[in-house]
Formats: sequence, structure tokens, C-alpha cells
Amino acid sequence: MSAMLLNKEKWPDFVGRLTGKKLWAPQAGGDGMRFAPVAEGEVPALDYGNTRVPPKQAVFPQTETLFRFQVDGEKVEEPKLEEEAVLLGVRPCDARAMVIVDKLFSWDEDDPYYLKRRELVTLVGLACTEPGLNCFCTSVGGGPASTEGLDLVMIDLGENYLLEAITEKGQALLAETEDLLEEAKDDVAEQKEKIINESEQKIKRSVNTEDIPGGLPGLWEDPLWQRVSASCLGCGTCTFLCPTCHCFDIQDETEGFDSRRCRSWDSCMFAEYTLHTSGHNPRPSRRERTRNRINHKYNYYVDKFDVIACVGCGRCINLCPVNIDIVDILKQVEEAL
Amino acid sequence: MDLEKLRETAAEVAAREDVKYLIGWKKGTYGYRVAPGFIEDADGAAELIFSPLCTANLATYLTLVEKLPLPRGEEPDDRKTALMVKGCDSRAVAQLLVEKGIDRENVVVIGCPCPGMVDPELLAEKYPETEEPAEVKWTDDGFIVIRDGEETSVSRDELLAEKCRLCRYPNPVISDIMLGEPVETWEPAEDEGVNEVENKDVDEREAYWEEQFSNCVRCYSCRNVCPLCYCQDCILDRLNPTWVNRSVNFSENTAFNIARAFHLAGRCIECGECERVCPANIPLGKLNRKLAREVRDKYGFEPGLDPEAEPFQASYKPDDPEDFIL
Amino acid sequence: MTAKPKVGVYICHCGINIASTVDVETVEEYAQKLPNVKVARTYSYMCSEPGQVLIKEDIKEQGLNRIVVASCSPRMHEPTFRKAIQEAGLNPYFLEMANIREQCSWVHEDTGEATEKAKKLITASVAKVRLLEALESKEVDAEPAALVIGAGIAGIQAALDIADAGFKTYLVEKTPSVGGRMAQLDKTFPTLDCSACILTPKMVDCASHPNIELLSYSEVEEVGGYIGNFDVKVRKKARYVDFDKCTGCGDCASECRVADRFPSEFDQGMGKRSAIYLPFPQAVPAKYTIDPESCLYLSRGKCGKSPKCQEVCGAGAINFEQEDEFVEFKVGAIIVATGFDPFDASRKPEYGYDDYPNVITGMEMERLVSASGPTGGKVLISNGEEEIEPKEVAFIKCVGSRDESVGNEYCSRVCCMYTAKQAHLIREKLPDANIRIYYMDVRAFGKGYEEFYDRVRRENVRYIRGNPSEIFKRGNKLVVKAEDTLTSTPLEDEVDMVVLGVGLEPRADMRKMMDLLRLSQSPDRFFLEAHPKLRPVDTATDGVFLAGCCQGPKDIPDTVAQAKGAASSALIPLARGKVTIDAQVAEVNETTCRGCGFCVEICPYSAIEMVTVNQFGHEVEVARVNEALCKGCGSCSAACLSDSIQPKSFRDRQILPQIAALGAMK
Amino acid sequence: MKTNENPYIPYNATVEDTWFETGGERAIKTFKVVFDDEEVRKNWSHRPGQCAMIGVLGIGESMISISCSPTEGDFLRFSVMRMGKVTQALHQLETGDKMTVRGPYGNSFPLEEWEGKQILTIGGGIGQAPMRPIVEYVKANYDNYAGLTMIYGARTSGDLCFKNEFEDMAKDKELSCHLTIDIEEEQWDHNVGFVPQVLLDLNPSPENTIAITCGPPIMIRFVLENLKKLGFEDDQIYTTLENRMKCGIGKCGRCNAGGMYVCKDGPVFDYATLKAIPEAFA
Amino acid sequence: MSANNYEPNIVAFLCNWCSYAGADLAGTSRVQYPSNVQVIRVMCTGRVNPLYVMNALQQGADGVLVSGCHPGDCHYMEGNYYARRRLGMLKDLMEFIGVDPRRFHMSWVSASEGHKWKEVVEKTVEDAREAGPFEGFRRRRIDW
Repeated sequence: MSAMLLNKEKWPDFVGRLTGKKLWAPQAGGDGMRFAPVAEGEVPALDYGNTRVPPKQAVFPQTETLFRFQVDGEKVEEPKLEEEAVLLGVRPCDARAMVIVDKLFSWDEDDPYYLKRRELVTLVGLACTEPGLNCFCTSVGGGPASTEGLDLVMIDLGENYLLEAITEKGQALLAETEDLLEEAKDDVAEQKEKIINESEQKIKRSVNTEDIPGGLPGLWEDPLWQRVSASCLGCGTCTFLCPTCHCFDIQDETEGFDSRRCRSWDSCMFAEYTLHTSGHNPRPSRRERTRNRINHKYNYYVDKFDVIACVGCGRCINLCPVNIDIVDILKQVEEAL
Repeated sequence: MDLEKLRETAAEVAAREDVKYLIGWKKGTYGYRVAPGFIEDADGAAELIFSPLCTANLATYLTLVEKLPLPRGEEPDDRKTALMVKGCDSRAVAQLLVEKGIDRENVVVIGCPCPGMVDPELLAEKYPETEEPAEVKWTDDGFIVIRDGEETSVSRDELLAEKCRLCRYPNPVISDIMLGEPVETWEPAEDEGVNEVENKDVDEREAYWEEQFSNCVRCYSCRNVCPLCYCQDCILDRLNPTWVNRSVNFSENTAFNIARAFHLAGRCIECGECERVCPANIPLGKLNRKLAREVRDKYGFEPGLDPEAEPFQASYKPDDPEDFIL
Repeated sequence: MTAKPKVGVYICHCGINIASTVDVETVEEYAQKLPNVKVARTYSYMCSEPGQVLIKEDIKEQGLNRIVVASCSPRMHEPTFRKAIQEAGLNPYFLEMANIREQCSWVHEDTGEATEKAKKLITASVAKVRLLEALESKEVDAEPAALVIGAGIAGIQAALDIADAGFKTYLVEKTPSVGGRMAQLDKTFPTLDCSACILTPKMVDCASHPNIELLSYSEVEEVGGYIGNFDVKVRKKARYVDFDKCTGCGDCASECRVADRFPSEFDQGMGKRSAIYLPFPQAVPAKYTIDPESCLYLSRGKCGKSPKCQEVCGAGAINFEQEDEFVEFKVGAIIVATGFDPFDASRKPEYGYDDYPNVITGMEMERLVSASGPTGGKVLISNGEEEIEPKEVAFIKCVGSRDESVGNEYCSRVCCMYTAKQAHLIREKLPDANIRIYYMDVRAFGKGYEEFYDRVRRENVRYIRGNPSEIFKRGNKLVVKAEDTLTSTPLEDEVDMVVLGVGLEPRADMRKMMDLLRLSQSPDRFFLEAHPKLRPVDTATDGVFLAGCCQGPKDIPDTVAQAKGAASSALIPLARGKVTIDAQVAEVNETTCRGCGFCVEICPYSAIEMVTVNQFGHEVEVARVNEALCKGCGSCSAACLSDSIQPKSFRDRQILPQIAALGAMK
Repeated sequence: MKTNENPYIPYNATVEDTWFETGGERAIKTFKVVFDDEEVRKNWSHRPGQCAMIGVLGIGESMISISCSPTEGDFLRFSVMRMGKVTQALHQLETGDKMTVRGPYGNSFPLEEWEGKQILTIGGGIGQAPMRPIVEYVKANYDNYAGLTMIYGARTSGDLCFKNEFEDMAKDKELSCHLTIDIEEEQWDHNVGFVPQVLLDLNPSPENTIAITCGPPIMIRFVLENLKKLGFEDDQIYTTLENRMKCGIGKCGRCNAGGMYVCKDGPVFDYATLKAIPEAFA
Repeated sequence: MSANNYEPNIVAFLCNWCSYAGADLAGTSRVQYPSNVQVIRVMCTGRVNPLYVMNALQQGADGVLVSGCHPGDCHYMEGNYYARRRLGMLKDLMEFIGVDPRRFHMSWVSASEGHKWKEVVEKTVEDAREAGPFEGFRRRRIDW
């Protein structure tokens, strides 16, 4: 029971079955901004490009309480993370991103919050049939129907979704909804292949990333960094909306007499990210920060975790207000090599 | 506007010894994107364009450049920055002069009379972006969209950006070099966006902004893109005292947005960049324009017109409105 | 800043003033649990010596380094407690007061509510006090000179005292002569000294005193600076008479083409003067002045063939080309003694002052009974044909005083006695006249006043308790319509003459002085003193003091006493030679300042300037505060977009925690 | 270690003793702290060079070098310079007050590897804090090392940390202690001059020697230069890096110098490694 | 908190010279008024950073009052004029983003207007009471 068909008419029933778990799906009417919890009885539509905020927020919330405490007391209260969640319609690139970020959060010492949320989440993916203008997943080891990180993948076959369980969690989901599904026929594989191929063909942007990780160290002082960062505004759009960016800040916040220690997404593009209290900043300008961002994704991460920390989702390109285009930068890097 | 003339002028300016670089617009990497171009020599000027896609207000780069600590004995590079400005952008320059954010002698302002920009989102919605960079040009009564070699004429009303509909100053108010003749100004449209919010009752307004502000991811692009948000150390980043917590939620996001908008009261020159760059599509322009409207209507003040003006926030009139005072 | 804050909270019972409404024990218990609070105590009177000792001992024994006093308004006792903690070795600015009396126990009856509010106020104070910084007051040199504005008896006395103490004193008088209102008076109550006899020597003294520079016919135009260092600019109005050449002979006045045509200000318009005039014979300086409005030459450009005065002046002192001059000087202290205006009786139309010539004011009566007055001291009225002595004379008191309808709720304090005095003087001059005084109350509180009042009554002056409602004419007589409220008898009293006992009002032009010196008004519109009881001669502006009736109605002894008080207060900075500059001034963080100059535009004291500093090799403009000029108002700070300029003790990081504390206590 | 599975939850500790090492705007205060939980106390182990996240609840945390050697006893020592919000709050702590501690974090000086060698520590200002545990560790194990030389300097004698220990050090025959201040002062009978110069003057032999340095960036730069002059090889030189940190466990991202997380891969680096990190000296 | 026993929490910023003195005078005169208003004393209304109003609402206030000297009476000459302009703008902005206008008031109360202070307090409290507890963008405990 690894490949099943779900008639689109039964999609609401399928969703209805996922009770007892927190359902996340691309926000309806919210301008494709983000994944949001699905309200009771609501049937999420999956016909969207991709959300602007990646689904990483479901496992790595923008702001997350690490613990609560009383300033004058010793009582420290940890969050209880036990609610299971299902993310519906996760794009393959975003699922891959979670796999990539998993490495960081389980490296050396485990990050209990992230890993617990990961454990509790089931990713129901939707293969891309209409990749976006700036998608370049195929250049960084992914693809429109990559299943890496997904528990269950759905492929839009027109009338039906083809459902393939990738993991046991996915398998279990299929089992729970068995009565809504039909066994896929043999020709489905072919159909699927065709759709994926077509989709891959639709991906227009590409860059050869093969030599980049090895080449970046040699380009440390290359003038290209000044060139590509001159127009940078130093905002956090590219990093906050990146599915693999995972940096955070920790702050104590007090409301009344209760306090909490919480972490919030941070961005290496912010000046104060690395600012020492002394006023010294090891990355004093946008040039160093841009260089770090590219190096982190295409060099340091590869060194440490053997994978490029970029999934080619194109969000940073789409949303950069000043057309800083990572594909373009990578091409310039390639040229400079 | 004559592109040849523009590039010629830009080449001359960029080649000047006392000019560090010229900031203009150049074709972006795909679709309708236009990127800021930093032109250091005459040759670079060939990249420059001026089209209905050049919405970006480049004045922000005047204050964005970091003043890195100089090694002992090294002199700062005090060459001028040349800057291409539309009407709205020039008001930012004028306002920066009011606030001493820049020195007049450190900038060369190249004025570009502006017939009005297209709304990039609207454009992309109606005529989807292509991988190859596309072009938009002005015609007498609208625009021509050129994508993949195909030309489509579009009426001005269909695509004109909101900020341009409302624009009162399409011609640069300050410049050293003016490219071309001033455009004929048009009657600014009624600000329906602000009216619409104003006409809601207070609870509806609260709900409306709650939805908007809840989407804010606090990327600070609105602040960073704003030519008039140029504090080296923004109070909203500061932790002692903390005006706005780091955590991202409706409360903090609202505080951030109030503070940002309020700091621009009587300073905002309505270039609309904050709204354009917002990845969450928060209608930030409405906040700014609401305040700008109050400043104009109630206080008779418009920022960014006269570099010698008294700053609105640092002045008063004995007969300022006080009908709200008990 | 660095040591851990150890806060002591001291809750005052203020006898029962606080303790009867606020449950101080509960508050004490509550305060003890607040963060950083080491000690919380209550005491019956915190401001008392034992109360202060309590705090001082705790500071020493418990190592407290921050003090919160929850008691009365900081406007009352902040200095007291600052001093107390300073004596215990603490920086005086490590104090915060929670106002649980004026703004809590006195305004809320409910114990529960008042107690809760006291807790909140204390919580906010504790939140702030922890973050206060040590401040040091600085000293600057004080200019050893004073300015006295107004040369009536108050100004004269103050100037003489300061000058006698050995300090240069500038005495500025608006009119051509010193003397003020007192010079217009005939006799003074209750002793009946001749006013001129006792005043004139002082007038002469102040003109001849080596330390006094008398600037008569002059007005203060600008005042800048601050205590110890005021910059003053005075306009000396053109007299059109050479001050040094004029011998005061008076030939000019008698020869003037419009001689004796104009109402004499000094005689309340009852006498006449020429266009060139000496206000009164004893005027000091005895120098003539041409009134440009009445002078034909000055107002019309022509006076016969040539101005007579110029022709007759042997000294050649007339100078029509003269222009206003400005003198500028520095002083360390300023005394305002600008006096009062008599109430304008026209504002009580029911008394017919504008309609009936025989209805006159008390001030006019002073001139009438004065030997130097328009009638040479004869009390005369006109019956339409000739000047006669009145038979029936009525006085009405409280005209323009204690009268809400004209906006003056206050008592003018002198009318009771001056009407009694004038009744006595009339009795002396017209032994047969029937004199009655309509009154609401008789207030004879001063030394010898009650005795004088008794004497006047014994002199057959009738006191009728009643406030006349109207005066009208019946034939040749004036009818005073009133009710004798003691007998409830309506009266229509036919008299020949009515004297209106007009009260005292603030000067019509006091606004100018308020703007110049940043003074405010009390509800009665007179100048507001810094504290009604304890700082009655001080003002909110350091180094500016009040003397005489500009602060409120006063009789002569009180005026002189206050003038002496103001003089001695003004002498403090002068004698010390130094003044302490407030430590609560604004400060700029030059590393975050973006140099926009908003603060410079805003500062009403021009205390902020832009300076160029080098930051890591870059020349940048930043704001800098002149601490001596800064008053710590903080207007700059609220406009500073980068929060770079902050008033000490009222910084954002000190106020925001207060807000947080109050917000948290929903 | 204690039951605490969650690395973000700090242990409670009590300040057992605290004193100022230096004064002024950027004073340095030392805290001797003991964990409240006996089990934590028992199980805690750190090695010279490691750091800990110390903090005050409600204010935040700062990564601070542990300035004592485990050989000294069941306590921790931190010397903290007053800089920002957290260190200001730490400075307000007095004996008996609580602080929070997480850690230990980072790598450490490979003292076992160095056995049999001459140890040379070169510290400046607050940079002596990570040097002190080495000195203490070697002192406790003199037999295992060929010798111990300590160079320590600051701007003035008042700016030197650990002054109360100098007297005992002078008595220690096995320790070659060289103190220096930048400018001549009365009653100062040690060296006068910058640390790198004192190092040159001392002219230690690179043979079988490990040099460890920590101090202000400018000092480190010249010390490294001079060590090279003296013939030290890159792998004989160690130093520590510091960067802004938040998590301490290699997650939050910000402390990276090139591909290295200072909190995990550092703070101790040998010069050979350091030279390959492009941002190491940024 | 149910609506009927809701007591608004109001933070007031009073200038030292006029309104604070006026509030003191109300005390001296034993004028009675509601206890919901908590005063933070500043030297001048010009000191009141308009963002304090936002901050107070965020930190738990249901209403905010700023009170200073009448125009022309400012102890510092102009501070209240600046405050009037700044806070007028802020009021417009707050209303626009949906903060009930009854939550923010500004008044002129002189040192002699103890009675006016009482009236201002009553009005402020009454308005805040009508507007109900401020939920809007108040900071609150966030769910895990």
C-alpha cells in the first residue's frame, strides 16, 4: 500500500480524518503568506505557488518560549510539547530544508524544542507541477517531486492525487484513510514520471553548484562581494523567509511579574547580529554579511554537514526588494572561480 | 525620457573625479525587476535605465552606507555620491537636508521628471513575469509592456502605482542636473486606501490592522528601505530601554509599526517604498499617508519640499489644532 | 549605577492625613516584597527629625542605596529628603517620592482604593528609583549685581537693601519717576504719616546711591540666561530731554503751547499737566520728560514756529532727535516689583463712575485730600455750577474685590483701612459732613488697624453693613441704593459724593513680564510664587523673586517686608558669588546621535549646539548640551528619534519601568 | 550531569564570594559560584579553556570564560567585565545572590597533550581569565610539565586582574611570573612595557614549549608576530576567540568565524587552524 | 474580568509645574475623584515621548492621560506646544489603527485648577470605562 489514489472530491473527507492533530496548511485568503493552523471544518486548498513564509515556522516558530520563570523565584517551567501536527501541502523543497536543518539541530547537542516538534509533525507533501519563476531546486540536489523529508507525497494527477507513503508516519496516514483511497493502477507510474519530467522542464533557472563549496574560500576577498551587496538594504527578508535559515536570538522578556526566555528568528543580515557589546563588529558591513550568508549556505554548511543549506525555493529571489538574486550571485561566484 | 541623454549625463557625472559613484536604476536579473546600479565609471552608465519600473527610491543609499572605522591616519573618502531621483525621491533628499542627514555638497542630484510608475505587483499579476528581463515603457497615455519580444499597450489607469496616483510632486523638487523637461502634473487622486480605513468603525479598524500586523515578520525591510529611517542605532533594535521586544507577535509587531509610522510623522515623503518592499504586503503606506494627510490638512505642512524648512517634529505653531484637548 | 540597588521604602502616616485613608501597614508589608526592597517602614511624620533619622540610620546600618519616600507631594518635601539622604552619605538624587497624600489619601475616601493606589504608586517609584543615577550639581560664578523691575516702594526698598549690601543694582522704572503708587498717597494708615514725607527720602536715596543705577522711563526688553548669569537688555525710552542738561527748573512746562492740557497720570487724571512735564514736584529724577503723544511737535511735527520749550530752556536740554537707547548688562538675580493697577471702577457700571463726576475712586480721593493734589488738599465737588464742599459723603468698600462678577474673588486687603483713613481725613477737613461707609466686612488685621478703625468710628463715621446695588442721580443728589443687612432695612441714601473703595488688580501688562521671566500666574492672576507659604518671594524661575503687590494685594508694611525678603533672597547668589546649576539636565549619547538638530531647534533655552566630533576617523555632527543653560525640561528628548538626548532622572530607561510597573498592576 | 536534558535550562548557582579585580567604567568583578544542586556540583566537570553561559533570570546570559581550574575545588570562578546589559546585571550580584549557569561549553586547552612541555601563558587585561585555569592546572600538576612561565600585563597596575594571587605566585619557585604594565608607576617593581615587548625581552626558547595567549586583539596580533620571531611554530601557539553568542551549543548561528562555531569548535584554536579561518581576526 | 467590576487602569503623565501642582491642589482642597489614575511626574509635557502612550497601552494600561500647562503658561515656555503637536499626531495614528479614542486624553490643567483636575480625571476614567478593558495590542502571556 505505497501508492494510492485520492479522488479530489474526497479531499475534504481526507482532511476530516486527520482529527486529533493540529493541521497546518497554507493560509486561506492570507495572500499565501504562511502556513497557518486549519480551523475546524475548514478544507484547505492546495492550489498555491508556495507560501512566502516557509513551513519551518511549524517546527521552528518565529518566536518560541524556551521556559517561563518568576524573576525573583526559582520556578522554571518548560513548555510541554506533545501536540501532534500534520502539515498539508508542503513543497518538496521545504521538506528537504527541514532535513537539512535537522542536521544542525541534532548536531553535537540536541535542540529539544526543534527535535520534539519535528518528531510530532507529519509532512504531507505536494509535488510541484507548476514550479515558480525562480525555483532552482534541481541545481541544489532537489527536484519538484523530491520526497526527502516528506512522510507522504501527493502528486496532482488531475482528477486524483497520487499518494505515496515515504515513511512509517506516511504509511500510517494512508492506513487511517484507506477507505477513501483506491489502489493506483500500473499506468500511474508512467503518468507520474511524465508529470515530474514536465515539471522539471519548467524549471528555468539553474546554476552549476558543483565547484562552489570548494571555490568559495578562495574568493574571500573577491570584489564580487562588494558588487553584490552594494544595493542590499540589510533587511531580514531573505533569511527570515529562507526555509533553511535557522539562526535565532535569545532574550528574556517580562510581562508583568512573569518572565520568559524566548528565542526568535534572527538574521545574519542584521548589523547587530554579530555586534559585540564593546561596539566592535566582526562583520561591520553588508559586504561581509552577504559573504557570510552565501558562505554559510554553500561552504560552511557543506563542510560541516555535507549538504548545501539551500534548497532552491527561490523565496529570497522573489522577495528581495532590491533584486539581489542568489542564482545571479552563484553565477558570479562560478565565473570568478 | 531620452535614454541616450540619461546615459550620457550619467557617464559624465560618474567619470567626475569628485564623484565616488552614481546610483541609478538598471535592468534586473529577471522579469520586471529593476536593480539599483552603483556606477563607478563612465562605462557603467550604459547599464542605466529609467522606466516605469524604476519605483525604488535610491535616496536611501545616501545614509545606508556604513561608516567603517578608519585605520589611524587614513582619510575618509569624501567624494560625492551622485543620485538619480524621481519627484518623490527628491523630496527624500530635501528632507534629509532639513535633518542634516546629508550635506548638500556631498551629493549630486540628477533629477528625472516622472510620468508615474507602474505597480509592480499589479503588473506581474496581469502580465506574469518571465525569466528574461522584461521592459515597460511610457507612451503618451499609458504604458507598453514588452515581454519575450511581445508588446502590449496598457492604459495608464490600469497599471499606475497607487503612490503615483496620489503624487503631488512628480517633478524633482531639488536637483543639480535635470534630465528632460518637467512632466505635466496631474490632479492627485483621492486617497481611497486611507479613506476606506478611516470609514471603518474603531473595532473594524482594530481587526483590520490586527490581521495586517500579525503577518509582520519583523524583517525590518520597511525601515531599512526608508530613506528617512537612518539612525545608526534604531531605538526599535535597542534593549535598554526596550521599546519593542524581540519576540514576534501581534503586540510587539503593532508597537513596532506604530513607532515606525510615528517617527515618520511630518517626515514621510510618500515614496511608498515601505509598502513595496514588505514581504507580508502590509499596507504600510496607509499609515504613513494617513499621518501625512493630517500633517498637511491640519498643520499645513508638507515635508521634503524646502531644504531650509523647520522640521515638523521640532516646531509648533501657537494655533496648532487642539480640539482633542480636554 | 553599579552597585546592586537596595531600596528603602518609607511610608509616612502624616499624622492621620495619610494613615486614616491609606492602610499604611498593608502597604508596608506589600512594599517589603517588591524587587530590590530591603527595608520598608512606616512612621508618623517622615519629614520630622526622627523620621529623617530613621532613614539616615537605615542607610548606614542596612547599606541602603536608594530611597523611596511615600508621603506628600515631591513639590513639598523632595528637597527635605534629598538633603536628609545626602547627609547620610547618599547621592541626593537617589530619591524618589510617591505622592500618597495630595494625590491619594486626600482625594480618595475609600480605604481599599486608596491603599491599592498607594501600592501602585510605590511600585512605580521603586521601579524607577532602582535605575536612578548619581548626579552632581555644578557651580558657576554668579554676577554680583541685581536687577529690580519697578521702582515703587517695593522696588525702592529692595534696591536699597541690595545696594547697601554692597552690590550693584539696576533699578528699572517704566514711568519718568520712581515712587510708584505710594507717592500718590496722602497719608498712610494707621499712623497717618505723610506718605510723601516718609517715601521721598528713600526715593532720593535710590537715585543717589553709588551702587544703584537708576533707569527711569525704561523698560526691560529681553532677559536671557539663568540664575547668576542673566543677560538683561533695557530700553531707555527717549525723554526728548537731555538727562544731564535738564536742571528741572520747569520753565519748559509752563511755557509749553499745550500747557496744563493733559490729564496728569499722577493725579489720577484729576489734575493737568503739560506735554513736557515732571510727574509730580518731588519726582526723582527731577528731570522733565516730553510725552510724545501730547507734544505738538512730536505728534504733528510742528509746534508754532519752533517749540516753546526749546526756546525757553536755558540749559538747551530739549532734544527732539533723541531716540530710545538700549543698555545691556548682566545680573545674578532679578526682583520683580511691578505693583498693581487700581480696579477700573467703570467695570461696575451700577455705581455710575463713568456717569457721575461725584462718584470717585479711592485713588482719586487720595489725590483730592493731598496738599499737593489738584485741589491743594481741599475736598471739593462740583454741584454743576461751582466747587463746593460735600455734606453727605458715602464710601463703598469691596469695589472690584471679593466679587466674582468681575473675576476677582480675592480680598484686596487695603480697602478697609484706606477707606477708614480717608473717612478720617474728610472728618478732619469737613467736621460737619455726614460720613458713612458701606461694607461687607471690616478686616482690620494689621498692627494698630483695629485701633484705628475704632477711632474712626468714634469720629462719627457710620458703618452700614450692606453692599449697595446701585447709585443713581436724583436732582443734585446721588442716591446710594442698598440694604442695611443688619436691620434688613432697604435704604435710598442721598449723598453728595461717593468714594468707591476700589481694590487692587494685577497690572494689565503683566503678560510681558511673564514671557520675559517665564513666570506664571496664580488663580487671582497675580504672579505665582514658588510656594504660597514657604517660598512666597521665590518664583518658579530660579533667581527671580517677587516683591510687593505684583504677587498679590498688600499694604505698605507688608510690601516693604516682602521687598526686604526678596532682597535678602536675591542676595544669596550674589553674596555667595556662585550658583548651583541643576544636576537634572539633558545629556547626549554622541555615539547614537544622528545629528539631525531637532533638539537644537526645540530647546527654548538655546542650551544645545551642534559640534563636530571624530568617530573612528569620520567627522560627524552631534548635539551637545550646555548644562548651565539646560533646565531639564526634556522637550528635546521626546523629539529625538534615536533617543540620544535624555534628561537625567527622567530618561526613557527610568520612565519606561515606571510605566511597566503601573501597567502590570491591573 | 544532572537530570537536565534541556541544554537551554540553566542550573541555579549561588555567589559564594565576589570581589572587584579592577575599577572604573569597565570594571572587572570576579564571582566564585557554587551550584545549588548537590548532584550538579558533583557531576559538573570542566577543563581549562572552557566557558559557561552565566546570567541573571529576567536579564539574559553571557558567555564567560571559566577562570578556575577544576583542580581548585567544587566551585566555578568567572571574571566579568562590565560591558552591556547582562554584565551590568551580573556586576550587581553580591555574595549570596543567585545566578544561572549553563555549560561547560566549547573545547579546551589540550593540557594532557602538552604534558612534558614548557607552558608559556601570555595574557593581557581580562584576557588573563582563560590563562588562569591553565596556570592553576599546571601548578597542580607540576610533575607532568617541564615548566611554567606566565606573562601578564595590563595598562596600569590597577587594571591587572587576580592581584591577590601575585604574592603567592612570587613565592612559587616553579613558576616564572612576569608582570608588566604599560606606563611607569610608583611602587611598581615589575616590568614596564607592552606585553609583546616583555615577551621578546624574555626571549623564551620555542623548544618543547607551548605558548598560549589571550588579550586585546592588538596585543594578540603583536604577540603572535613576536612568537613567530622567536621561532615558535604555528602548532605551538594557541589562543582563544570570542564572538557574540546566544545558545552556546552551536545552534543559534551567530558566533561563527568562517566555518567554525566559536562556542563548539572553539574557543581554543591553535594558530595553524586559526590562520585558515578567514574571519578569525575580523 | 467581567465588564461590571472592570476598573480601568490609567497612566497619566503630568508636568511638574502646572498639572502636577494642580493635582496637588486638588488634594490640598480635599477634592474627591476616582482612584484609577496613576500619575507619573515629568518636568514638562514636552518630555512625554508620544511612544510612552503606546508603551503604556502595551504594558497594561486601559487609558492614558497627558496633562500640562495651558498654552502660553509652560514653565519652559514652549514644551506644551510641542507636546500638543506630537500627541495630536499620535492620537490620529492610534485612532487610525483602531485604538478607541476614549483611551487617550490630553488636557491643560494649571496649578490653580484643582477642580479641573478632578473633572479631567473623571472624564478620563469614565471614557476608559466605557471603552472597556484594553485588549488590542496589549502584551499578554503568550501560549507556548
